[in-house]
Amino acid sequence: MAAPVPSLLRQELERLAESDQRIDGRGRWDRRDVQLEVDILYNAEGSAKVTWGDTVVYAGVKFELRTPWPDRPTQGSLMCGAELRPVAHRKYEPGPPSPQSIELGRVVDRGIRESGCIDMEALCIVPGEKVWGVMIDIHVLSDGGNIFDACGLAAIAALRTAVVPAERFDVGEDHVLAVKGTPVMASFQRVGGRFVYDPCEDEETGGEERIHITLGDEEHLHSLQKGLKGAFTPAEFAEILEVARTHCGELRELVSSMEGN
Amino acid sequence: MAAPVPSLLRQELERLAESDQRIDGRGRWDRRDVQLEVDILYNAEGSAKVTWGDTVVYAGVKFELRTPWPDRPTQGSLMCGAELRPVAHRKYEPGPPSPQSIELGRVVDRGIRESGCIDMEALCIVPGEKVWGVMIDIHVLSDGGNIFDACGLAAIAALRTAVVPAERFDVGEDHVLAVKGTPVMASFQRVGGRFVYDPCEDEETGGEERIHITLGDEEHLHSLQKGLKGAFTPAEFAEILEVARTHCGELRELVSSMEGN
Amino acid sequence: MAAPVPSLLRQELERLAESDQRIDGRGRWDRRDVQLEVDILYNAEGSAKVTWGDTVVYAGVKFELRTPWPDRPTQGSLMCGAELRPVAHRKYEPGPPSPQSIELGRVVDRGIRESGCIDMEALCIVPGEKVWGVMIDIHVLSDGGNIFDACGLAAIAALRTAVVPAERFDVGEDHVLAVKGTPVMASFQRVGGRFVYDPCEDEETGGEERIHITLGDEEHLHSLQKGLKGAFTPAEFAEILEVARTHCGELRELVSSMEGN
Amino acid sequence: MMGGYGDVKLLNDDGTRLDGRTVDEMRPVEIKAGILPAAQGSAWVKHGLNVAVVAVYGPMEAHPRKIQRQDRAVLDVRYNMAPFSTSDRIRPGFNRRSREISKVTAEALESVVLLERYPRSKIRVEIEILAAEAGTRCVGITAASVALADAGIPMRDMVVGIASGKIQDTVVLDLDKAEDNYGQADLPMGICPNTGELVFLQMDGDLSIEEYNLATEYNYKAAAEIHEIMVAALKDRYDGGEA
Amino acid sequence: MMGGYGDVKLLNDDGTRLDGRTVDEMRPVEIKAGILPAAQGSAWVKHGLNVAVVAVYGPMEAHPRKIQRQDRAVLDVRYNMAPFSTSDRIRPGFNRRSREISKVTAEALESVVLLERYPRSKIRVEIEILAAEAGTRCVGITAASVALADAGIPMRDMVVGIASGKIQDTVVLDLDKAEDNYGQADLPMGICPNTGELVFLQMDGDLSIEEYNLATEYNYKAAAEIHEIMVAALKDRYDGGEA
Amino acid sequence: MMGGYGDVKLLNDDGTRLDGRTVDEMRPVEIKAGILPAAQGSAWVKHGLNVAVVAVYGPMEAHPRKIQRQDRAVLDVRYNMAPFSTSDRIRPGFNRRSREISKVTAEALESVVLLERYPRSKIRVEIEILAAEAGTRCVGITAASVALADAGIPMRDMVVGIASGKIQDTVVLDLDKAEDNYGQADLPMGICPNTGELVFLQMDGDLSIEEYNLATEYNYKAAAEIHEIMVAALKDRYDGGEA
Repeated sequence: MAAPVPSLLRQELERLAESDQRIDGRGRWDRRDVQLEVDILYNAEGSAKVTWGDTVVYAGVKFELRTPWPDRPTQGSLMCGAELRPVAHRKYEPGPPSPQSIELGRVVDRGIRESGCIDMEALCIVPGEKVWGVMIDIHVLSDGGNIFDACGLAAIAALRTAVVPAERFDVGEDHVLAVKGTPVMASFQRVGGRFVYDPCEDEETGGEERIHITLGDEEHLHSLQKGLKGAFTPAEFAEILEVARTHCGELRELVSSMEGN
Repeated sequence: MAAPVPSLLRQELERLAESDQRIDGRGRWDRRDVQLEVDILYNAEGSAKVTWGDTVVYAGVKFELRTPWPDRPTQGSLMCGAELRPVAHRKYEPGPPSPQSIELGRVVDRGIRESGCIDMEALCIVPGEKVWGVMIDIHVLSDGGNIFDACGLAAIAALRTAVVPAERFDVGEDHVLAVKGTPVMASFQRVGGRFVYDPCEDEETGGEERIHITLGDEEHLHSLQKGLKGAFTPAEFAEILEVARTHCGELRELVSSMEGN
Repeated sequence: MAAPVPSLLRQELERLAESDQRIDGRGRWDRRDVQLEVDILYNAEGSAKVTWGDTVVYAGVKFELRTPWPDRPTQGSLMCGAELRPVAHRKYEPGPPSPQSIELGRVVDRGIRESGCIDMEALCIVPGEKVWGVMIDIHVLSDGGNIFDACGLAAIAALRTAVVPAERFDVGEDHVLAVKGTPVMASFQRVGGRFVYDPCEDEETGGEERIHITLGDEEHLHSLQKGLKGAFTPAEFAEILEVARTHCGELRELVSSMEGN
Repeated sequence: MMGGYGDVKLLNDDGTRLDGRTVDEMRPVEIKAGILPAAQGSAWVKHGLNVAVVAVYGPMEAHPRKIQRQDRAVLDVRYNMAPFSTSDRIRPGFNRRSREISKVTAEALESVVLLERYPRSKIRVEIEILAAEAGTRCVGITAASVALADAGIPMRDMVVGIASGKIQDTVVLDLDKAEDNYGQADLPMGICPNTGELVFLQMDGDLSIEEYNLATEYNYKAAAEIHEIMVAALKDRYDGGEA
Repeated sequence: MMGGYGDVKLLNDDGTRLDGRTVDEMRPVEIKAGILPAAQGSAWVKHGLNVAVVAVYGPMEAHPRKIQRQDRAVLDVRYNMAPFSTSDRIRPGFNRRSREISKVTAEALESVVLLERYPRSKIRVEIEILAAEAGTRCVGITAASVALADAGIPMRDMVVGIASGKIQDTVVLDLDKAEDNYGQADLPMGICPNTGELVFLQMDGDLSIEEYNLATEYNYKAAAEIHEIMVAALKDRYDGGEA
Repeated sequence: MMGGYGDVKLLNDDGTRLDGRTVDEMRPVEIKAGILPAAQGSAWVKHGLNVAVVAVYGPMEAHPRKIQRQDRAVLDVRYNMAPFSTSDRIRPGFNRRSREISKVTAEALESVVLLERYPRSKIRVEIEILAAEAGTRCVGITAASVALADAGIPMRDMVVGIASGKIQDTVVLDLDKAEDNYGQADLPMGICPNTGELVFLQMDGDLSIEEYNLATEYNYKAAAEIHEIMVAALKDRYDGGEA
């Protein structure tokens, strides 16, 4: 029988919320410390490690030569996968991808893809014959809460520092992958009755619905996802959207500071 | 522990059988009411809905262009699949296809295929290069007993009203699929010691072995299948074969009446 | 709850070991009786049956035409698979291949492959276009202990008597498959504290770690594998390696005696 | 995923859409409740050319026991597209897209079903898409709500599934197939008509905050209309309408 | 599936078949019981060039418990073709054909095994086809009957697997590979030699009712012959013949 | 599998290797313990350009119950290569190679962990290869030992993973990628530095008995060196080094 959500934790979170406090001492819209390293893995054409509080995530980029889809002969392709493997937490079991794992991968993928930051036409080598397939894989090694934002950050940082291995595939000279924008995700969860930004592990355990927002360079929305049981109002959404704008901007600058390293 | 077959139901069925009665009031060789609708689904090139007592089944036909098998360069192909999904009854679980589901699909497939009603040579577009693959998928939405006959009927009705989408594939003009016959299945089950035609749900639950007979236009046998535990004699088979001839004829006329609509 | 290893059996094996005895009466380095039959199965291009004590194993060789790997345009390929199916013993369950089954297949494969007995270049028909793929499948029908050695023997015997079906594939005349050596495996298990050769079923049940050694014609090592929980010293390994040389030589002669039959 | 072909013409010169609808007009919706004899509750929804059928089973014992919740029922929701529901045949079997939609649909319905009434039990919701013409996840949510009501499962509110999107830089309600293929954004929502709350939200493509707000407004307007049709279908069913 | 090539010549001018058999003559059959030391019971059957080996395990505890039947044993039957058993190698692993044959074979054997003697238990029957030359499902059924008897499992009757078919518009007994590939119909049956009942029946192709009756007659005649060989094999085994 | 290309030049004229190492010199090794906050114990090992990260969870309840052992803990070991760890991307999911390595790695660790201290429980060891440059199974074993120690799991000895091999008919220690691709043999071992026992052994390629003995000697020498680095990493961790 699955454990009921620990009611003591939930009560504690509600008590704290009354005085607008959080279990790890942060303010409602505060972010935990984030460290970003890039270009750290042999064999990956781009790589990044994100340490976000107790969460640790690696992303790696690989390229392959493909035949383009018949209806899009001048476009390459992008694949972004995130896996929740049992290494990341006591709670994850081995086996086929769980719905949680699938959702994570698809939400991160949509944030990157829908921002249009990868120019699919620029991945074409010979129209109708040969295009690049770009594959970003994200590996969660330690789940300390808010893996969505950590995965999104690792993915875009790995992409922005990736080198297309054209020489190895005999199709020209190696060159930096062209990336036109920096989509960044901001995630919120209802804890103790109100939304907070960047939930930690305890807040995820004792919280309710989550909202994931991906914003592009011009603060346009590129991806939204509501997860878990719970209902919210349009007014609540408007409030967190404002908070997302600030945090996405800060993290976008962090990614930019990595390039040219 | 799997429930034993309810012995009270079995006793009731035996009691009724003594006076040659059935649990839903029908005579031993009577059929339930059957309604047939065709051409009802967007995106399917042929479609049919069969309402057979409390059983509801949809069938849809799709086409694809294929390369023919090297040893049969002038022949197209036919695939007929039936799925027992959990939508159809409380008793069906999600997961990989059960033996029941596989048997259903294969028995329906053989009835259509072995009758020769689809001329494989007529599905050839360019010998050795391009042929049509015809795919009929049958979806059981409500299992109220005797899904075999309902699936077989939906399949042949969907085929007989299908239009080959040649224009969409750029290989000529759309045209009606050529179907040369109308194979029809008749299923019998041993209930209360003797065979009855068209078992309802209770009769399936409390019955023993089933026999499925597919007859073509000239009353030749095209497919036989005995399912479930139980033994029968050649004389019993001869008797139900006679009954099958009548019912298959009636249902064949029902299918014919749909065409040209 | 999995059964603990039967402690009574283990005690008995330890008691016997004190006086250097074995449960089936053999000496520490003795082999059970081995019978080998070849060319016994219709449809297999090479086949062998090994009866090794209570262990019964069949191997069959099939060929297919393939396109070579782009980086090895003049080489054919070899695939050697062993399956532990539920037919072989009460203890094997149906389902996807167990780690035991995968290890068996891969250890037998490496013994054959790494010995270089199959000349991959000789399997080339048209460089870059057409090569032979050789596939050996091994079927364990009765597991009476030491299936590794029985599978290895069946595999090489089936290969050494295989005929390449070139006529059926329209690429020349049928001819005997060229096999350049006879790799043979010898397996040891720690039983009652010391290693014995060719463990029987009881010794496997009550024993500890196993070591599998494959030796080629010149007594070079081609494959090693330590399996199961347990630790051993280099001196122990040196001792069993000496024993392996004798037994591998004898079995190599048995295989050779089959050819030309 | 949005096609993002800003250059495909999807609006007529008079501002109407290729099928004649205005920007804030939804496709026709038909609903029937109680159409599957074997199910505890069921619904059929035709929305544009989409067809979804939903069966509800339970509450029943939840097994294996490890999925049981001591304080409430679990909702076991499956969204499945029939092989013949799309232009190119879909191979049977769950895929990643179906699993994600099943997950978020389940979470939307959990937000309204009074699960605490049935501790340790399971309620199965089987969503079958028989014909797909853009927007099937929304049609599935609408149909699931009706089927749950038909099964007599108590809910604090219904959920209406509806999407708006963006085509040719213009926000429009309820994308059809061409608009979905060549549009710039899609914003599906699950709206509770009585409380006005959202229990389902996804979005992809490109929307400014102003465009998001307009699309949301269109969705709320349409949800009220669809809700009326849902209620009428349930009335029909219990007034002895066709079963 | 029957090839249905009516134009391939499969009968000689004198009415005999390509391999010299008459229309109602079956291929040679050899049977051995008790050939697998690890099994409770086992059998090897060579029928024409087909080779089937069967192992029987049990009765043993049925687990997981949900497969248990309170009033009887369950038969867990697997029909499997070895990768090297056919002209083109078969990839290992169950496929739809094998699963269907396993199901109907299990049901045939359940009809004769006295399952009620072993409530809550399981009997495993493992059918391995080592060489296939048309008719393997029938050979598997015959071998399974012998292996069950060898294991001492009580049965009310044996089951003999045998098929007739139609080639060049002529009904013939026991199709070989060419006849199966180019024939017009195949009618495999599982016949109880003592009661004369059928516990297994499949058919595909094209048979008139008269042809069906003649094919059935051939099958019954052959079943009696095979039954004698089965009995002899079991006698051999228990009279201290080769084990 | 060894490439066996005896004709690729892998040794310089002065007897050193292409990367400048001598025949009995191993690649640089760096180790950190305690790097994953969510795990009970963890380790990061960089060996040459290989990177392995290991997390240990447990002892925890072993479920389902049928995997429990009454007299000891079970070790549940998974070896997994990240998709981006190799030159050509690896599709996620277990494969046969990973399963074999997981099995023999588990058996190596079971030989040193005091499993009898935790009856009926389970200890999970998750080995993730983030970058692969020949020899990953050995790097994984080394990292797993450190992570188990970091988790406070009692062991009778550590296990050091190290391989020697043969290139251009010469035995050398610790093959790098080119040497692995074009070499003639590979001999990975799991060595207990205190007892001198072997708990892990594989080999493929071609080695005479003399070559085997020399390669073993190299492995033992390197194991002592790596052991010192392992101990230093654990000291670092518990002396308040970086966590």
